[in-house]
Amino acid sequence: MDLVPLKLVTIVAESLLEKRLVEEVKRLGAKGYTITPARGEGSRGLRSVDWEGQNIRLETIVSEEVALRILQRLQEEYFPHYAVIAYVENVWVVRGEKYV
Amino acid sequence: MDLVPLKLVTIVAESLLEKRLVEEVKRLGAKGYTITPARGEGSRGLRSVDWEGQNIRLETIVSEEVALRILQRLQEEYFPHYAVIAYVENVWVVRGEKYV
Amino acid sequence: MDLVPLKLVTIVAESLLEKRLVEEVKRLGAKGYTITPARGEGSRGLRSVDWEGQNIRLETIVSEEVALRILQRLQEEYFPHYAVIAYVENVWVVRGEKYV
Amino acid sequence: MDALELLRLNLLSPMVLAYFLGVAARLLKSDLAFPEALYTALSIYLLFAIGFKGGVELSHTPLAVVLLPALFTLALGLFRPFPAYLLARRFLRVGREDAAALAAHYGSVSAVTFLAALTFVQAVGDALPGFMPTLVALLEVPGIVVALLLAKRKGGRMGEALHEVLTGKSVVLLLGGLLVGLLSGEEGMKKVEAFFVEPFQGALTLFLLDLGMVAASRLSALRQVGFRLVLFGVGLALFHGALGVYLGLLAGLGVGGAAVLGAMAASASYIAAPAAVRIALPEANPSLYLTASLAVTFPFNLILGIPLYHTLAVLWGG
Amino acid sequence: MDALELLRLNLLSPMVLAYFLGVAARLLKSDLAFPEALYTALSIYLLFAIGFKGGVELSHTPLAVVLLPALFTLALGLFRPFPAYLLARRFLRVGREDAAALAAHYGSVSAVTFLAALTFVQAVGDALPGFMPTLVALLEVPGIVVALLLAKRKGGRMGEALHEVLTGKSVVLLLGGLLVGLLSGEEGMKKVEAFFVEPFQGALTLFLLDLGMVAASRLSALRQVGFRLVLFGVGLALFHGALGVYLGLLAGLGVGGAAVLGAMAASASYIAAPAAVRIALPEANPSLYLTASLAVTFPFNLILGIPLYHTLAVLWGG
Amino acid sequence: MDALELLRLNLLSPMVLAYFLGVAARLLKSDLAFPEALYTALSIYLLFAIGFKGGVELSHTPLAVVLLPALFTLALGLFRPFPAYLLARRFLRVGREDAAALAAHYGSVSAVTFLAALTFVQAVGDALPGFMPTLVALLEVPGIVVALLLAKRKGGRMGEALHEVLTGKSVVLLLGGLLVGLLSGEEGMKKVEAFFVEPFQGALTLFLLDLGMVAASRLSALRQVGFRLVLFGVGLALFHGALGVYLGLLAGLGVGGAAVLGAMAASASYIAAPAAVRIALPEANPSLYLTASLAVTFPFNLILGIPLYHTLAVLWGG
Ligand SMILES: Nc1ncnc2c1ncn2[C@@H]1O[C@H](COP(=O)(O)O)[C@@H](O)[C@H]1O
Ligand SMILES: Nc1ncnc2c1ncn2[C@@H]1O[C@H](COP(=O)(O)O)[C@@H](O)[C@H]1O
Ligand SMILES: Nc1ncnc2c1ncn2[C@@H]1O[C@H](COP(=O)(O)O)[C@@H](O)[C@H]1O
Ligand code: NA
Ligand code: NA
Ligand code: NA
Repeated sequence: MDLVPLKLVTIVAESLLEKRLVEEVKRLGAKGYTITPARGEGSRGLRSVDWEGQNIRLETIVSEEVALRILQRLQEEYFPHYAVIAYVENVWVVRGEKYV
Repeated sequence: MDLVPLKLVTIVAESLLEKRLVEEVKRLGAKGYTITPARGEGSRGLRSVDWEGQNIRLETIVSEEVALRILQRLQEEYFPHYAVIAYVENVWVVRGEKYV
Repeated sequence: MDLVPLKLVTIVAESLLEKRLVEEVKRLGAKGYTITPARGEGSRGLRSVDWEGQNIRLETIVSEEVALRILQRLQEEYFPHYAVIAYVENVWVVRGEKYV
Repeated sequence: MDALELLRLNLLSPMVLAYFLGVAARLLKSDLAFPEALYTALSIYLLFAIGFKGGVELSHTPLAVVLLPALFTLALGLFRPFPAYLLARRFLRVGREDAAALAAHYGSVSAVTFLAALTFVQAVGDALPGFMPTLVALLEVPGIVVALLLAKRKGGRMGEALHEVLTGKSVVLLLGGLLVGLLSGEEGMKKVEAFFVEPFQGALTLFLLDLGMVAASRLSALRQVGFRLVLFGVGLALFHGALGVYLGLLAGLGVGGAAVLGAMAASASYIAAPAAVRIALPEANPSLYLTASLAVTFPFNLILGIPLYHTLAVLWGG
Repeated sequence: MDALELLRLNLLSPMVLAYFLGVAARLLKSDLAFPEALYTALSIYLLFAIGFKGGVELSHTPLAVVLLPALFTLALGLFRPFPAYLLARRFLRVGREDAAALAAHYGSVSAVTFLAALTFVQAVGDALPGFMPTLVALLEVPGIVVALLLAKRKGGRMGEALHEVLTGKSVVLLLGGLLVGLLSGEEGMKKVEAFFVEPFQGALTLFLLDLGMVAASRLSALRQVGFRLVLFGVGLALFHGALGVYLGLLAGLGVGGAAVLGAMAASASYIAAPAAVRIALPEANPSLYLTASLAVTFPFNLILGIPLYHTLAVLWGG
Repeated sequence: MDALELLRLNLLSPMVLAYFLGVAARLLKSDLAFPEALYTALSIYLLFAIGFKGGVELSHTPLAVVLLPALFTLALGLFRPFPAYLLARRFLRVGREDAAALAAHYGSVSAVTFLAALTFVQAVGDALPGFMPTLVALLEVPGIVVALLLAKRKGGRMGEALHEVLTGKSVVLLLGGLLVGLLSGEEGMKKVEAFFVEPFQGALTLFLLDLGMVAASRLSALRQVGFRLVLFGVGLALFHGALGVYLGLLAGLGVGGAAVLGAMAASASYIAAPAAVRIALPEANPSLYLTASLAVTFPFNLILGIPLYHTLAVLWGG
C-alpha cells in the first residue's frame, strides 16, 4: 500500500467566500478540495443557519509547501475582515502522489 | 506565519444534545466551535436522518488543558446515556493565540 | 481519563457508493462510522450538489490494522473507477476500547 | 354504511395507501428517501394549518359550546398516562424510566392520527364540530407532564424537559396557528385558504408516504422487542379509544366528533413526547417507546382503529 | 375607513400575526426552526411569483402608462442612498464604510414589505395598477450601486460586488420571472396560476413566520447598538415613505399605488444588499446594517408604516 | 395551427421559458441555486403526481383499451437500446461500456419530457387518452435492463444494478403513485387534486428552472466531448421520435397520444439510468452519457422536438 504523508488544510469561513476561497486554493496549487456545510460561533458571534448565510468547511489535501502558501494568503487577505479559521494537520493519503 | 499548535476536539452526538454541548464547551473554556450535520451508526444502532433526529459533529479548537476538561466532562456526564463519540488530535492553527 | 490512540480513516466518495462503503468498512472490522454530506472537486472535475449526486465524507475510528485493511480494499476496488479520496490520521479517543 | 364498507373506505384513501407505499418502498430496499428538510417542512405546514383552521372555527364558536369538550379532553390528557404506566410496569415488566417514557407517549397525541380520523369522518359524511383542532392542542401537553412527574421525584432535568414540552415546535405551531386563526378569523381565512386548506390532504398524503418509510425501518426493532409490545400498543389504543368515544358522546360532540376524539385518545405521540423524554429520561430506551408508538399504535389506528372507533360511536351514540 | 381601523386590519392579517408568532417563538426559546432549504425555497418561489405576475400584467399594459412611474421609481432608487448616507454619518456618527453599507440597504428594497403593502391595499379595496412588481425590480439595484460608489473611489472589489448585485438571485428571479410572465402572457398565467397566484399569500404567511424568528434573534444586537439606530431606521422610513407616496401620486398611480410605492421606498433590503456589501465593503459591520434593516425598519413598516403611508396617500390624493 | 405557430406556442410556455431562464442564470454566473432538498422534493412530487393521475385514469379505463398501447410501448423499450448502442459504437466510436451506458439512457425515458409533451398537446387542444402516465412507467425500466445485458456477459454487479433499477425512486414513485391512484380512484382524486393536479404545471415550471441550470453547467463538458455527440443525441431523438409517433398511431392513441409517445420515445433518461449505470458500468464515462442526455437530447426535445413530433403525428394520422 502506498500511503503518502501530506498536509490536510481545513478552513472554516462564511459561505459567501466559497467561490473566492476555491479559486485561491486552486491557484495556490491545490489539486482538489472537499466542502461541507457548517455553522458555528467564534469571536464574531453566532453564524446562524438562516440569515447571514451559514459557514462552509473547506478541506484540501496538499503538500507542505502549498499548505503554507494557502495559510499565509488567508492570514493576510481574509483574517482582518472576514469570519475565518484555518488550521493544518498531518495525514497519510492513499495514492497520495495524485495530490501534489 | 504564526502557526500555533493546539488541540482539535471532535464530538459526534445525537442532535438533541446540541444546545447543551455548546453550553458545556463554552463554559469549559472554548472560544468557538463549528458544527456540521451528520448521521452514523455505532453501538446504539443506526441514527438515521429521519426520525430520532440526526447526529451533529461538533469541532472545537482549544488548548490541551481545555481539551482534557471537555473530554472528562463528556465521559462522566454524557457517555452513560447518550449516543456520543469524542476524540482529540493535534493541529497547527493560524493566529492560534485567538483560541486560547 | 482513558484516551486510547487510534486511527481515524476519512473517505470522501461519490454518494452513490454510500451503501457499499458502509458495508465494506463494517465487514472489515469498523464498529461504527459517521457520515457528513459534502461536495468537491478533484481530478474528475466538479461533483456538484445537483446532478451526479453529491459526495459523502465517511469517517471511521478503528485500530491501525483495520485502517490498513480498509485503505487497501479502497485502493484495489474503488480507486480505479470511482471518485474517491481516502486518508488516515492519529487521534486519541475517549473510551477508545469500544471501537476496536 | 356497515363496518366492512367503512374499513374499505378507509383502506382505499390516498393517505393510507401512500403509507403502505412507504412501508413497501423500505421493505424493497428502494433508494427512495425524503430529504430531512422536506419532512420538516411538511410537518411545519401540517401543524400550523391544523391550528389555523381550528382557530378560525373557534372565532365564531361561543365559548359555552367548547367548554365541556375542552374539560373532558383535559381530563383524558391527565388520566391516560396512568393506565399506560401501569400496563408497562406489570405487563411489559420494564423499569420505572421506561414505563414513564411510554406513559408520556401514550399520554400525548399524534396529530397525523387526528388528521386521518378527521378525513375519514368527513368522507363518511358525519357532521363535525369545527373546533376539534383546539382539542388536539389541549391533549398534547398535559399527559407528557404527568408522565415525567411519575418518573422523577427530585430534581434532574425536569425543568429543561418541561420547557422543551411547552415550547416544543409542535405546541408552538399548533397553539400559534390557533391564535393566528382566532385573531384573523374568516377574513384571514379567505386570504390563505388556497394554501392552508385546499392542498392540505395532498400534503398529508406525501407526509404519510414518508411516515410509512420511517415506520418500516422500525419493524426490525419490533422483532427484537417482541410480541408483548404489539399487545401493549394495541390494547392501550383500544382502551383509550373506547374511553375517548364515550367521553366525546358525553360532551356532546356527536357521532363524528366522538369518533375523532376516540382516535385522538387512542393515539401516541411521536413528535413532542420523544424530544421531551430523551432529555428528561435519558436512561429510558428509545427503541421501546419509538417502536411502540410508531410501528404499532400508529398503523393500528390508521388502518383498523379509526373505522372501529367510528363504529363504536355509531353504536353508542347513533 | 379611519386610521385606527386600518391599523387593526393590518395587525390582524395572518401575515403580520405569523410574524409576531415567529418573534414570540424565538423569545420563548422554542426549538421551532425552519430548515435552510425551506427558507430558500420559499424565497425563490415568492420572488419568481412576484416577477411573473408583474410580467403578465405588463404584457397588456401600454408602455406609455408605465413610463412615468418607472422613471420616478428609478429616481427614487438613485436618490435614497444620499439621505441614508448623510444621516448615518451625522446622526449615527459611523465611518464611511458603515455609512455606505447602510445607504446600500436603504437604497434598495424589501420584496416582502412590498408584498405586505400590496396585500394591505387589496384588503382595503383600492384599485391598483398591475405593473407594481415591475417597479420593485427597478428599485432593487440602482441604490446599491450608488451607495457602493459613495464608499469607494478606487478599485477594490467593486467589479465583483457589481456583478454580485446584478446577477444576485433576487434580481435574476424578479427580472427573470418578469420576462417569463411578459412573454407567456395570460395564456401562460392560466397554466400556472394555481401554483404561483392562488397559494401565494399562504406561502408568504409561512415565510413571515420564519422572518419573525430571524428578526427576533437580532433583538439582542439591537440592545448593543443602541437606541439611535431605532431612530435612524424609523426616521428614514418615514421620510422615504412620504417621498414615495408623493411621487406615486404625481406619477398617477392612484391612492393604492402611491401607498405601495411609499412602502417600497420606506423599506430596506435584506437579501440583495447584504450580499453585495459583504463583498464590496468587508470592513463594514454586518451587525449594524442587518439589525437596522431587519429588526427596525422591516417590523416598523410591516406594523405601523404601511397603514400610515396609506393614510398619507388618502390625505394627499384621495 | 401550422408548424411555426406550434413552435411559438411551445417556446412561450412558462415551462420552456423557465428552462431558458435557468440556462441564462448559470451562464451569467448568478448565485441563484436550488437547495438539493428542493430539487428532490419537486421530483418526488412530480413523479408521484404523474403516477397518481395515470392510476386514477386507469381505474375507469377498460383493460382492452390499454393493452395494445402497453405492448407497443414495451416493444419500444426493448428495441431502442439497439440503435443507440450501434450508433455509439460506429458513429461515436466509443468502447463497449460507454456504448451500453448510452444505450441504457436512450432506452429509458425522461419524465419531464413526457410532461412537457403532455402540456403542449393539451394546449394545442388535442384529445388525449388518460392512461399515458402508465406508459411512462412501462417505458422506464426495460431499456435499461437490455442495455446492461448488452455490456455484461458474466457476473459483475449486474444483480445490484438490476435491483437499483427496479427499486429506484423514479420507478417506485411512478408505479406506486399509479397503484395509489388506481385503488383510490375518483373518490381519492377529489381529496387530493388541489395538491397533485392543480398546482402541477407551476411546480413543473420551477423544476425546469433548476433543470436549465443543471444543463447549462454541462455545456462546457459538451465542448470537450465534441460536436459528434450533438449529432448523436439529435439524430437518435429524431429516429426514436418518429418511430414512437408511428407506433402510437398504429396503437390507436390518436394524434395527441401519438405525439406524446413520440416525445417519450425520443427522450433519454437522467434519473433512473445514471444511477443504474454508475453501479453496473463504473468504467463508462459519466461525462459522456450525462451530457448527451441532459445537454443535448433534453433541450432539443423540449424546444424543437415536441412540436415536430406533433406535426408528424398530424401529417401521418390527422
Ligand atoms: N475555537 C474554535 N473552534 C472551532 N471553530 C471555530 C473556533 N472559533 C471560530 N470557529 C469557526 O470559525 C467561524 C468564524 O470565527 P470568528 O472569525 O472567530 O467569528 C465561526 O463561525 C466558527 O464556525
Ligand atoms: N467507530 C466509529 N467511528 C466513527 N464514528 C462513530 C464510531 N462509533 C460511533 N460513531 C458515531 O457516534 C454515534 C454514536 O455512537 P454510539 O454511542 O456508539 O451509538 C454514531 O451514530 C456515529 O455517528
Ligand atoms: N486534494 C484534495 N483535497 C481534498 N479533497 C479532495 C482532493 N482531491 C479530491 N478530493 C475529493 O474527492 C472527490 C473525488 O476526487 P477525484 O476522484 O480526484 O475526482 C472530489 O470530489 C473531492 O471531494
Ligand atoms: Na406528537
Ligand atoms: Na432585498
Ligand atoms: Na429517468
